[in-house]
Amino acid sequence: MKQELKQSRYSRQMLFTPIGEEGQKRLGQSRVLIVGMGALGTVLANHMVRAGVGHVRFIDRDFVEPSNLQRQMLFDEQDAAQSLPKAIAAERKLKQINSEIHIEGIVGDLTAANIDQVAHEVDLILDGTDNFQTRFLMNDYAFKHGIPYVYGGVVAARGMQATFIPGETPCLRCLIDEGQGTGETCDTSGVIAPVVDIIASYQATEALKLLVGKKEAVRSTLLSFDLWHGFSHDIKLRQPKTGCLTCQKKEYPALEIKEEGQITSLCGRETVQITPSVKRDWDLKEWKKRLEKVGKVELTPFLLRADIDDLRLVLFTDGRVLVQGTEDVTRAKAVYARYIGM
Amino acid sequence: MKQELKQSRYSRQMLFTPIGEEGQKRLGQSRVLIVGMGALGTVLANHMVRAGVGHVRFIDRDFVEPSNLQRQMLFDEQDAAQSLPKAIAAERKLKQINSEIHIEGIVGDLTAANIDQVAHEVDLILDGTDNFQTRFLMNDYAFKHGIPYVYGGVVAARGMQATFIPGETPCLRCLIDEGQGTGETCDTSGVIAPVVDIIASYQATEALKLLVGKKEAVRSTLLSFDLWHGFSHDIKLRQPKTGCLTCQKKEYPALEIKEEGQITSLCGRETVQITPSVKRDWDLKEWKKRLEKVGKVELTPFLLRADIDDLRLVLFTDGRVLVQGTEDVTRAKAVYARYIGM
Amino acid sequence: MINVLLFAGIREKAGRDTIRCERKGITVGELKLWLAETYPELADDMKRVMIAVNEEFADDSTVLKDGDQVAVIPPVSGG
Amino acid sequence: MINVLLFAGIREKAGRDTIRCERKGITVGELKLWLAETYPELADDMKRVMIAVNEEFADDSTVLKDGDQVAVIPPVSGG
Repeated sequence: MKQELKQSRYSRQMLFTPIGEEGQKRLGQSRVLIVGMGALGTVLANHMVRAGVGHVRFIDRDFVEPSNLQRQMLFDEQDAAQSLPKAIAAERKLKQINSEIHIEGIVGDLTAANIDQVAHEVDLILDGTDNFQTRFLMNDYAFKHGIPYVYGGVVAARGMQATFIPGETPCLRCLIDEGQGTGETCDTSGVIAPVVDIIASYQATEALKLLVGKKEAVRSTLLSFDLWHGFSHDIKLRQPKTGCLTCQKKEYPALEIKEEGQITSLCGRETVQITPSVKRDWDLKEWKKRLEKVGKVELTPFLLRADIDDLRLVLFTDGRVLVQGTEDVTRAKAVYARYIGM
Repeated sequence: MKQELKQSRYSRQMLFTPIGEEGQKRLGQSRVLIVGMGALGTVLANHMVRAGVGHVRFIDRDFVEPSNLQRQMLFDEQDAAQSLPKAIAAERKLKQINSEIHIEGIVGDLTAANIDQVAHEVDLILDGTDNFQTRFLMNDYAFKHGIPYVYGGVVAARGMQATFIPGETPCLRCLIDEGQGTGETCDTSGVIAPVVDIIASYQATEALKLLVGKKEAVRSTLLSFDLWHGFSHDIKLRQPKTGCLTCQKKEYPALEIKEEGQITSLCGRETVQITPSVKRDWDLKEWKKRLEKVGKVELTPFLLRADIDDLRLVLFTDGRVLVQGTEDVTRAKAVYARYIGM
Repeated sequence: MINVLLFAGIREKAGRDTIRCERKGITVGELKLWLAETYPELADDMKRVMIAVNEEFADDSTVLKDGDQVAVIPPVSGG
Repeated sequence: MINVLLFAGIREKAGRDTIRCERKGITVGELKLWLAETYPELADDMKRVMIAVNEEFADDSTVLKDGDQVAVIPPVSGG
C-alpha cells in the first residue's frame, strides 16, 4: 500500500531535498557525542534521536532536580522525585522515542583523562554543557582529531551559537581567553526555556548539515541574540587568532591531564563539584554508614545524599562529590576535607 | 533550608528579571488555547506547561502516526502504535511533566460552530495548525474578542512568526488573502524538526511576554527565515490593510457558520478530512458492523479504521471522517458518499 | 531601478535570486502584475506572495520609489 | 569617531547602549583599555568580552578606522 511508504518514520525529512534518501542513509550511519544532558543537551538529544542519527552517545555528571523541569525537556516529575542521573533518565525517554537506533547514556564527568574513550570515533561533538572549562576540552579534542565542535550557550533570554570546523574556521580559543570568568550565570540571571530550544535547534541544524555531507551550507558566523530585548548579531568568523594554542600552534592545552582534582562551581546551582584526579570506585553503602553518623542520608541505586548542617553532599560511585547549598569553593573544599577527606 | 527555595520548580524563570516573582504569579493565573497538537503544537504545549501557565487547553483532530515522530516532540513509538488521538497522547505526557497546573486536551476540529466554546475565556491563542483556513478562524475570533493571536508556520527549513494584537497591530488578514493556495506543503517539500522548534519557541516567548504583562517587549514584526539556506527577514508591520474585513470593517468572515460540511486536504498526509456541519454522536461499534462487510476494520477506544480498496477511512465519534490514501477531494467525497453517506 | 529579491520556491522556479525592474512610479500591485507577465512561471505565486519594501510590509497600493528593495516572500502554512 | 554598541549586562551596568570614542588609529585592545579606564564599572567585563567590528569578529590587534561600528558582546556560558 502506497500509504505505508508515505507514513514511514523519516518520510518528511527525506522529502526535504537537501537531506533526501541519501542524507537519511548517512544519518543512520553517523555517530555523535553530546556533552551535557541539561537544558541544551536534552533538546539536542531529542533532535538527533528523532532525526535517526544511528548512534547517539551522551555524557552527564548530574541528576534531575525540580528546578530542571522548567526547561530540560526530556525530564518529568518522576525523574526529579527519583533523583535519576540525567544520562539515565534521558536514555529511558529517548529509547521510547526511537528504538531503531543506538542510544548510549554515560553517567560521568568529561575530563582530559577520559575524553579519548568517551569521544572515540564520533563524527562530531555537540555542546550541551554549562561551563567554558569543558568547552575548551571539547574544542581542543575536536581540533586535534579533525572533527567539528558545535558550540551553544544560553543565559537569561540570550543565546550564542557557532560551529567550529578544523581546517575551515577559527576555534573557540580564538574567540575567548580561557580562565576568565563569564559574568552572568543562570544563578544570577536565570534562563527561559525558549532561548534554550532555539540555540540547541541551531546547533542541531548545523549538525544535520555536516552529517548529511552538506558542509557548504554550514553557517560560518557566531550567532548572538537576545530573545526578550530583540537584538541579534551574526558575526563573521574569518581569521584564526595569531598564535592560537589550539588551532595554530596545535598544543591543545585543555587535553593535558592535571594531577590535582578538579573543582567546579556549577552554573545556577549553588553547587560546587569536586572530582578526584584518579577515578574511584566507591561503595556507597560504606559511605552511607560513615555519613549517617553526622547527618540525614539517603541512598538511591545511583548516588548517596547526605544533609550535613545547612549543606547537602551528593556522592557518586566514581568518587565525584557535589557540595550543594554553597558557591564558595573554599567552604566546599573544607566540608569535603572534613567529611570525605582530600 | 535555603536549598529548597532555590531548587523550586520555577526558580530559574523567576530569576529572569522581566518575569520575576510577579510574572510567575501572573503565569499561574493565565489561560491559553493551543490550536493543533502537531509539530508546532507539541513544542508550544511543552513550553506553556513547563513555564507554569495555570490552564493550558488544546484541541487537535488527528491521531499519532509513525511519520509524526521525526518532529512532534511529545510523542513516542507507543503513541503511534496505539494510534492515540494527539490531544490524548499529549495530555498524558504533559501531566507527567507538570501536575500542578490544569491541562485540558480536546479531541476535535476547531470550527466556527465550536470556537466560542473552545476559546472561552482564554487570554491568548497559540497557533499550532497546518492550514490557513483554521488560522483565519483564530485570527477573526481573536480580533472580535480583543485577545492576541500568535501565528507560526513552517515548511522545509523555512519558518514564519508574527504576533497579532487587536488595537495595536494589523491582523493576519491584512497580510494574506484568504482562499489562495499556499504553494509548498509538508507533503511536497518536507520539514525538518529544528525549524519547528525555533518557530514555536518564538511564539512561546511572545506569549510569555504578553502573559506576564510586558506587552511593550513584544516583537512587532513578521519574522521569516530559512534555517538551511541562511536568509532571514524581520519585516515591520505598521499599517492595517485599508478596508480589512477583520480588523477594520469588523465583519469577521471566518466566524460565519456555514451550512455545508467542511472538506479539507491535510498538509503532507495524502488525507482528506470531511467534517459534518452538525456535530454527530456516532456509535463506532455500529459503524464497525456496517463497514466490516466491505473491508478490514479495527476499533480502538477512540476511533474506527476501515481499509477499503486502496484507501483507509478513519471515523471519529463526532462524525468526522479522514479519507487516507488520496488528496483528491472529489474521490474522497465519492468514497465518503458511498460508504458513509453525505 | 527597483531591486526584487526572491526567496524559497520562487527563487528556485525563477532560477535566480534577484530581478531588476526599471519601471517607474508603479505600485506593489503593478509590480506583481509585471513579474507575472515577464516571468510566466511565477504568475501563480504572484497571487499569494507577501511583499516587503525596505523590510517593511507593503500592500498592493504602496507606491515604489527608485532604489527600493522589494522582498517577495511566500507565506508559510505548515505546522 | 568609533561607535561602540553595548549589550546585555554591560549595557545595564553602563546605563546606556552606545558609547562614542573619538580616539584615532587605536586597536581593539586599546579601545578595551580606554573603555575600562573611562567607565570603571566596565573594567572587569573588558577582560572577557568578544568584539565584533562591522559585524565581523576582531581580536585585540585589529586596528579601528573612523566610522567603525564596534559591538561589545559578553560570551554566554550557560546551558
